[in-house]
Amino acid sequence: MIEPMAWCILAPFIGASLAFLLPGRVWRRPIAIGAIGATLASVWMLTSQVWNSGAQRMDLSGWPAPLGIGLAADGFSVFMIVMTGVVGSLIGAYALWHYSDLSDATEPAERRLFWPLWLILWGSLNAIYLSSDIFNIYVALEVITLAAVALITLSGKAEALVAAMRYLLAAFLGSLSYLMGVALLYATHGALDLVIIADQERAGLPEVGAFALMATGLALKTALFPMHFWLPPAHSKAAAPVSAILSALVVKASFYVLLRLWFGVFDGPAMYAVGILLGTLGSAAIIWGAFQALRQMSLKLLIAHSTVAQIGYLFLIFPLTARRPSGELAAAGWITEACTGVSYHALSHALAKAAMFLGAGVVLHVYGSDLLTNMRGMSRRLPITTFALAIAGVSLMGLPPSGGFAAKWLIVTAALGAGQWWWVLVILIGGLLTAGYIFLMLRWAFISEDAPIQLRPANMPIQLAALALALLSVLVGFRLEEPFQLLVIGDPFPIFDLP
Amino acid sequence: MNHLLTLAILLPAIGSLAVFSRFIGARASGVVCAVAAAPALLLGLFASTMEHDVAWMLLGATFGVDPVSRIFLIFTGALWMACGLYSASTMRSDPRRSAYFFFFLLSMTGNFGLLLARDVGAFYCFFALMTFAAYGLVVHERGAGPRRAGRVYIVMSILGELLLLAGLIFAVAAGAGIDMADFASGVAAAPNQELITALLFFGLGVKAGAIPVHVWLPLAHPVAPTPASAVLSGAMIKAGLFGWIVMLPLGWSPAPAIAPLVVTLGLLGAFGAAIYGALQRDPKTILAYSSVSQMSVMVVAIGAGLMAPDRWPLILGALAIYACSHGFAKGALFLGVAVAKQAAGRDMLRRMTMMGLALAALTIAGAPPLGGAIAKKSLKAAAAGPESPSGDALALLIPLTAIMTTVVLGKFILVMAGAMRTNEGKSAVRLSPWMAAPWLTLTLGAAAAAWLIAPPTEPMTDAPQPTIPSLSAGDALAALWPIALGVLVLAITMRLARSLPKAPAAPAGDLLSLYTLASRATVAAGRRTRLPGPARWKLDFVPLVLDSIEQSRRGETLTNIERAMKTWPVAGAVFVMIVITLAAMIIL
Amino acid sequence: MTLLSCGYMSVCFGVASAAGAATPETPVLTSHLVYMLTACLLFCIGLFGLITRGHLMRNVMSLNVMGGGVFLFLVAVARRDAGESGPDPVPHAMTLTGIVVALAASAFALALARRIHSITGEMRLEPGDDNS
Amino acid sequence: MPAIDYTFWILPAILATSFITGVATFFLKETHANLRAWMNMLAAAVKVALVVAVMEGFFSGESFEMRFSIALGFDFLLRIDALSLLLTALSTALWFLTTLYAVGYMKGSENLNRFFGFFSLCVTASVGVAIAGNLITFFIFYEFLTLATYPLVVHKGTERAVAAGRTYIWYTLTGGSVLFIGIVWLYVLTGPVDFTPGGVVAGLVDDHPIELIAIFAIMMLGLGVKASLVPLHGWLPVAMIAPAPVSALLHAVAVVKAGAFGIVRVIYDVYGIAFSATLGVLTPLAVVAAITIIYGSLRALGQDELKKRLAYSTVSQLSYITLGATIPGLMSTTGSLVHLIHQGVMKITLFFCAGAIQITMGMTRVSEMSGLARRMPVTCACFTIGAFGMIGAPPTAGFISKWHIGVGSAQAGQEWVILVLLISSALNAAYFLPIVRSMWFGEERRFALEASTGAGRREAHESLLVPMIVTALCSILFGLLASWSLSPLNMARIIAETLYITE
Amino acid sequence: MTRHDATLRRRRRRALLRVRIVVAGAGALALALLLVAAVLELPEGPLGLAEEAAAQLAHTGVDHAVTAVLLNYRSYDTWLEVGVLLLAVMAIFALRGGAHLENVRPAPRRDPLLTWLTRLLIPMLTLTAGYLLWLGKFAPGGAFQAGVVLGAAGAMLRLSGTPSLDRIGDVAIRILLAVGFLAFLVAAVATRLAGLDMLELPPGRAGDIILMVETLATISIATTCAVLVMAMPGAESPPAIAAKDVRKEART
Repeated sequence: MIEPMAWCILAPFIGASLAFLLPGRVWRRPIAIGAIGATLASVWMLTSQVWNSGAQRMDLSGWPAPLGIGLAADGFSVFMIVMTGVVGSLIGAYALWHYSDLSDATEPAERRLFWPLWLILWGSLNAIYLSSDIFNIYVALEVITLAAVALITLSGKAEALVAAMRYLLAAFLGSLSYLMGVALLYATHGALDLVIIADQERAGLPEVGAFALMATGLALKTALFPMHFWLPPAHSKAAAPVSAILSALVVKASFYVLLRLWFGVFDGPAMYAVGILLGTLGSAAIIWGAFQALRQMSLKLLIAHSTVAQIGYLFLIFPLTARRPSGELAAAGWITEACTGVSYHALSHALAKAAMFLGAGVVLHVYGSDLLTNMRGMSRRLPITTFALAIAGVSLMGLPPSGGFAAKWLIVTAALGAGQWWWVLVILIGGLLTAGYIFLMLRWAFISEDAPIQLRPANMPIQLAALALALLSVLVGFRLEEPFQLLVIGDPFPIFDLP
Repeated sequence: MNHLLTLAILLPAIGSLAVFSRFIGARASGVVCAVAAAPALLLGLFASTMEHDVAWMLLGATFGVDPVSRIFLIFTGALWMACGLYSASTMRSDPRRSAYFFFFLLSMTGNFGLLLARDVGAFYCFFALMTFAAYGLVVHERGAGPRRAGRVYIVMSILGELLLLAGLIFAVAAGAGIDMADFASGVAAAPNQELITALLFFGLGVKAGAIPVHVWLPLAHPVAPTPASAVLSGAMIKAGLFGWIVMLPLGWSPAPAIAPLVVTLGLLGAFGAAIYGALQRDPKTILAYSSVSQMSVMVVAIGAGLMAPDRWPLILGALAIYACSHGFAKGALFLGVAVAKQAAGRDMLRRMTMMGLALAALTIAGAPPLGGAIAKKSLKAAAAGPESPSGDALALLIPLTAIMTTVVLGKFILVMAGAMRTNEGKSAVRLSPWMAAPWLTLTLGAAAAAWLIAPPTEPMTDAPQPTIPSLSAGDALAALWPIALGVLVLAITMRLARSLPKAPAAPAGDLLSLYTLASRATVAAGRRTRLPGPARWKLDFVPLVLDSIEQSRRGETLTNIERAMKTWPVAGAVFVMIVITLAAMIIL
Repeated sequence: MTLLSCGYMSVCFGVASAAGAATPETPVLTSHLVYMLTACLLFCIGLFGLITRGHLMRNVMSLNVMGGGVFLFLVAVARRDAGESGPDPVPHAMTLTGIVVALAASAFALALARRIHSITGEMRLEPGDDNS
Repeated sequence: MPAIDYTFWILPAILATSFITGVATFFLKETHANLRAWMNMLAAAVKVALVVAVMEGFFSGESFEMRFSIALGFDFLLRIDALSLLLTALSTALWFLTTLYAVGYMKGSENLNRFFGFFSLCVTASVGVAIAGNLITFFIFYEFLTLATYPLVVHKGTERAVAAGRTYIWYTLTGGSVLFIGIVWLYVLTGPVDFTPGGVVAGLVDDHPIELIAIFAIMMLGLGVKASLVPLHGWLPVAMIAPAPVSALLHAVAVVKAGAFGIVRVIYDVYGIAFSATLGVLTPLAVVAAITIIYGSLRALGQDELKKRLAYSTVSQLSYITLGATIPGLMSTTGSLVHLIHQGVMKITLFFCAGAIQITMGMTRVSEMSGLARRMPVTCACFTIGAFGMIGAPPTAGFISKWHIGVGSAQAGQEWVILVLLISSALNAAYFLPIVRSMWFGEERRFALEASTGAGRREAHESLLVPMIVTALCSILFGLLASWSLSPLNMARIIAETLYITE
Repeated sequence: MTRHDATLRRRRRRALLRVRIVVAGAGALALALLLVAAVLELPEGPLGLAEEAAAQLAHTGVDHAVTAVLLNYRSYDTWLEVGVLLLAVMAIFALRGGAHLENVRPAPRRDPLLTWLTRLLIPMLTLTAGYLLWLGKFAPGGAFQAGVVLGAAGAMLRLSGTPSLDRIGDVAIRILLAVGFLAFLVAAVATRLAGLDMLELPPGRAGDIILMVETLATISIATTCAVLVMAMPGAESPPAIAAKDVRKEART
């Protein structure tokens, strides 16, 4: 029978190679739509398979774990794959127009290379979420980095190249330190498979070294606060669909790997102090990112800085699931809330951020520049885009009825349950500052324009793509029952059963 | 009979709405004014005690008539009818007559409503309606005087209403029932009876013109058009009295401690107002002060009733009669002033009006053959009876008030005579029979009232019941000497006044100057002390916070740090630092 | 460079002697230990080179030095776990893959650096970085 | 059983009517003025019909509930109980009137689609607030209300409007997030909490009262912003920059009511009046409410702008509800609940008049309004009725609620409340009567807008007049016919009884 | 900006630089110490997968363990690795704005020594590449080594100016580049459709499949290396030069 796990990786790769081999204009649309369709189908098959028969595992090239590479799909990884699939396909729909011939925003070269790069990126994202081999994760991370940097350079502008270079160097540094960690782990455990390493008892200093290197490398690739320097220019200078892909999806991949290592390999919850450090860095990110976003004058930079802020929320999972030095879990009864809250935040942030970047793309296309001041009276000229930006803003702010609200609700419940009330303060201040810069943006949209300037027409499909994403980020907040059950299949966060 | 009851209230109400919506012309509204009072008068004359429950209205309203309110209905109805008739004719030339008729009818609704109301809610509702509508009458003639009078009137009456509301709230909270029947007993039984009685007394006192809170009366009555001031002085003041009778715990065992205070206030008012009235020059102000003094006499009666609960039915009967006769007389006098103005030209008419005025004045003063004497006698007998606590003191003081009344009214007659002779206030409108008739009826009514109307008897209580009025020779004599003495005193003072240099005219509202000074001082003090905290502090601190964030936008510190972090060496160093700290955290 | 190499030699011997002199069960200076230590030092020297200067070419080269360090470490591990059929093939495969990946990344980095140089005329990212 | 379980679907249907119309209006063309007007009117009528159906269903003993579980911890619950019926009826009826008013008022101004769209969304939110069955659903609609009102506040699009919008957003969002923390903390402490008359917290947890007091304080802070308690009221006068129908329905009725309604819900249905009394949290709240009443009236004295004066009077009037709610006793609770309705009706009349005067005469300042009655007698009459209602003169509805709060507080032995009521009535008179006096008795001045036309009557457009007259009549009839079986007072009494029976 | 400020700024910058070097040095040193300590604590003795790899070697159809690991046990890694190479080329195309190599700089004037040397070396290089490819089965060698050697040949052709890849047109270049990645892709899809685990080579014909895949990989690696050298931006693309002059006077 068709093994959906494999096809989740194969479908995008097939699409990529076809797109690379047949760069002609006539072929581009069918290949793109075909690839997106196939990938979505395989993602759907994988989800139903995992939903019905629990976590899956497949040994590649026939060899069992220690020698061969295993693909494992449990609730959390399927959740991330579904997120990537949904957001990716909608960004793809936007890109279909953005990189098509009717838009004059892109040259022919860009249009030819976008699809191969994006589909390989998509395939390797799925590969990361499925792989349970730390070296394989390294290679997949490298593929993602190169594809992402190549996508940034597509737009060809000078500052995009500089941003891409900075991102490449940072990511290269991160990968190398991750590889050093892998080497150390292999040296201590003699195996590369997550499950095998997890079963072996924890070694001493080498494991510490490995953890320090791998965690910092991945945090650098996830742009945690002090190491976020590369994200704002990279995400704001790239083209709209590319920055949406980067902010919504690529950043989450390295966070996913960090989570896998934290719970699986390094028994993270035992390291209470490290958990608190990561949580503090996350809170600093929330406040710093929001403050920076408040001070930006251009829309895409504002949204990029908001990404830096929102990533801070993700890192709150570490202190919440940590075990106090006295051994018992900090948030004894609330672990499910903490984990599901953070993963839900990842999902709703992906949807909302993608919607905002696509909206910013429409604004850039219609107004010619994304300076906030010349977005005057946008609510009259581009009602749907303003609506999409507003709803996405609502989800980012965590106001009901949105996905962001559900995530914020869960994280705050866990924080209060764990007695670590200071995270609640941070979330409160963060939420308000987010509201600050969202309404800073909306403020200009509502001011009636003084001189009616002549604008390029904005055709409907791209606005609808942004709107669809924004609506999804709100609708996701209405029904959490099923996603919760999906998330806990295969016990991805193995701290539940601990005493 | 029920329809008459509803008609008594609804007719004036619908009339006022019709006038407001210009549904009927000016002439028709005049007729409506005259007719509107009829049902109430008929009710007064013929209705027997009855009760009509209107459950859905306000707090569960009930309307009805009982012996006391019958008497009030009679003279109030008569007064409203007369004044309505009178104003229908005189007001025809007035440019803003529809406004006048509107407020006239609205006040009439209020007045009849509160007389017929048998529950506290309805009473208070119509009381407020009458108060606010009367404002329209007071300020009818535009100009500085009426504006000031209006402002004082509205401020005082609002304070009065608030005190009344507080009293009612405390009473109902303390268990007194909504409807009148068991309201007074509830108040009597209430623990904070003192507070409630005081609140009710002063709340209604504002309307009734009791001493400390009467200052609006001498200001408002003169400036209002004459028929309006006639009604104001005759009927509306009595509403306050009616309120007292119905609400205060009169006739219930524990006598409230403030009873002596009420009596002293009454006496003070009776003498003070009379003296102050004598010093005035404007006839209507003099009449206003005479009303204040007469009302103070009634306050004395109320005080006595509070002090001697068991004698209350006796006092009640006398009080009703006294109020009735005073109502008629005061209405007649006020109309008389206007009639005198109109009749200034022809001496035959002049003589007739002077005669009428004298007759009305004598009724109030209590001259023997007229109704006033009976009223005064019964009042003296009831209030100052042998076994009442301060009976003997009262026995002496009440005749004294009679003297003072004669002095004031004498001064009024003299001033009117003077005015008639010099005919300086001659009004353009010719005296038509339509104007003279109401005045005449009122004067006769004043004289005959005491005789005709049987005092209300309390069927239930076994306390001594008021007897049918009879005037023996001894009584007549007892009534005459105070009048004589009063005339003597007046003559002496007039001669003295001619020799002394012109005494400066005492300002109309005597205590008012005190109050305005006090209020202005508090407001100034309030402003000077710069009300601490919220009032001064604009309290919208949020925009300040916002602006500070806004300014920080221009502040360079944040952007410098961000740019510094972007440089490669710093970023690299940060990376290494974090690796080291993570490792150190685990090892240590 | 000479200063660097003799400094390095002294460090090796210091460590070896420390290892030797230390408590008996610490590993005696076997050959693969030397390579591992060198690999670690290489890694740190590359890191040091990377984070002190902002010149793009210098950064790419330091990254390759770091990469070299890691690959040396892997080969040393393979050496340590060598069975009778020769060294452990998995680290070797990992090294090979790592080298190819490093090649691709460096090629792209160099192309990007040249493009930036051709556009901006400088070989650095931020005016703030000194590109000595 | 009918095919669809109508008790389940009627509540979302009520929400849906205005929600769908709102969204549909967005997609209309700007020029379809009458289509848009008719659509909104129709939706309002349908909603009124549905509410009436629910009302008579409720009185005949049916229970309406729609439960939909969002996540393991909390579910989205719409439920009709007596208390929610009160506010739903108010919001729906007043929306119907205000839509009619808005159609007349906004004729000719631009981007009306956006205006009417968000207008219906706001009503959805305010009805949602009313029929929310538990704290979380209440919070969802509470925040949705903030978002839906922002575009209306900044509707004019001028710099000042947007600045006002910013202040409005900062106040309400801060309040919202503080309330959020309170709700979550309560959820962590007591598990999912539904509104049950007589309060649910008492039974669940009695070992850490300090936390419960802290939660109560936080919630009051959050709700206080919308209920404009003193330090948090700054946004209300600022939001007066919005067009008149907005300030009428929203800032006088829907938004502020959400805050007051929230406070009533928390006190009665979450904590329970008895438990809160034992916790001792009620008196400080009562003191704050009293200070707001006095402070609001004091500030209103100094305002020359009519709408600002009305705004400050809303600030003070609203705290009657809070004051009444904090006093344990059947009468005071009835008073506070019935004031919820009365204040809404009276205040909306005043705002309608203010809007009509602004549109017809171009006058916004009180000093300009002398002698207005001759030109706009009907508007001035309605304004006078409203003003007397505010003062609490008897025939109007204001008197009834003041009476009940007064008697209730006297029964509960808190005499100082009556003093506060009196002072505030005096202050109300001090800032309303001069306006009424200058309208009716002031001498006529040349009017700004209509320089040309002569002295004749120049009444506002009838679509402005009809709603104004209806609400003015209501504010009188609610007072006059207070003891009638279907009057709001009676409904409030029934609710109060349910709240006290379970104690 | 007066000279004084300039010198001041330069002195300050040098001071800042010195601080940074010290900090970086300390950080790197600490990391070194950490790593050294970690290495010293590494467990001793054979730990890895040497034995299992050797034991299963028979089934992989290849004799040399490393090639077995690379192309059988962990062929998925190698596939992604070839994908990385393909990505690098795509990135370069993205940088140059298009895959066509036509506007590569025209061949320099013919240099007799160079032409002679190329004529001699090219055949030898291809021969060694072939040998290395075949050697992979028994000894260290295989696709990557062969590919690089062949790539060097391509580079040499490029440097010596003799036309090579830039003549064969865009589509051909794309196919040559992608053939390695496609090989693995086809293998994966085939094994999937055949019901085996992805990339599971049937023991019987594993050897030939590996050889075939290796040859295709070599071709694509060689082309990638050659194209990387040829298509390096900045070498020729005229628009870039114009931008540089603009930059120059902006700076002076």
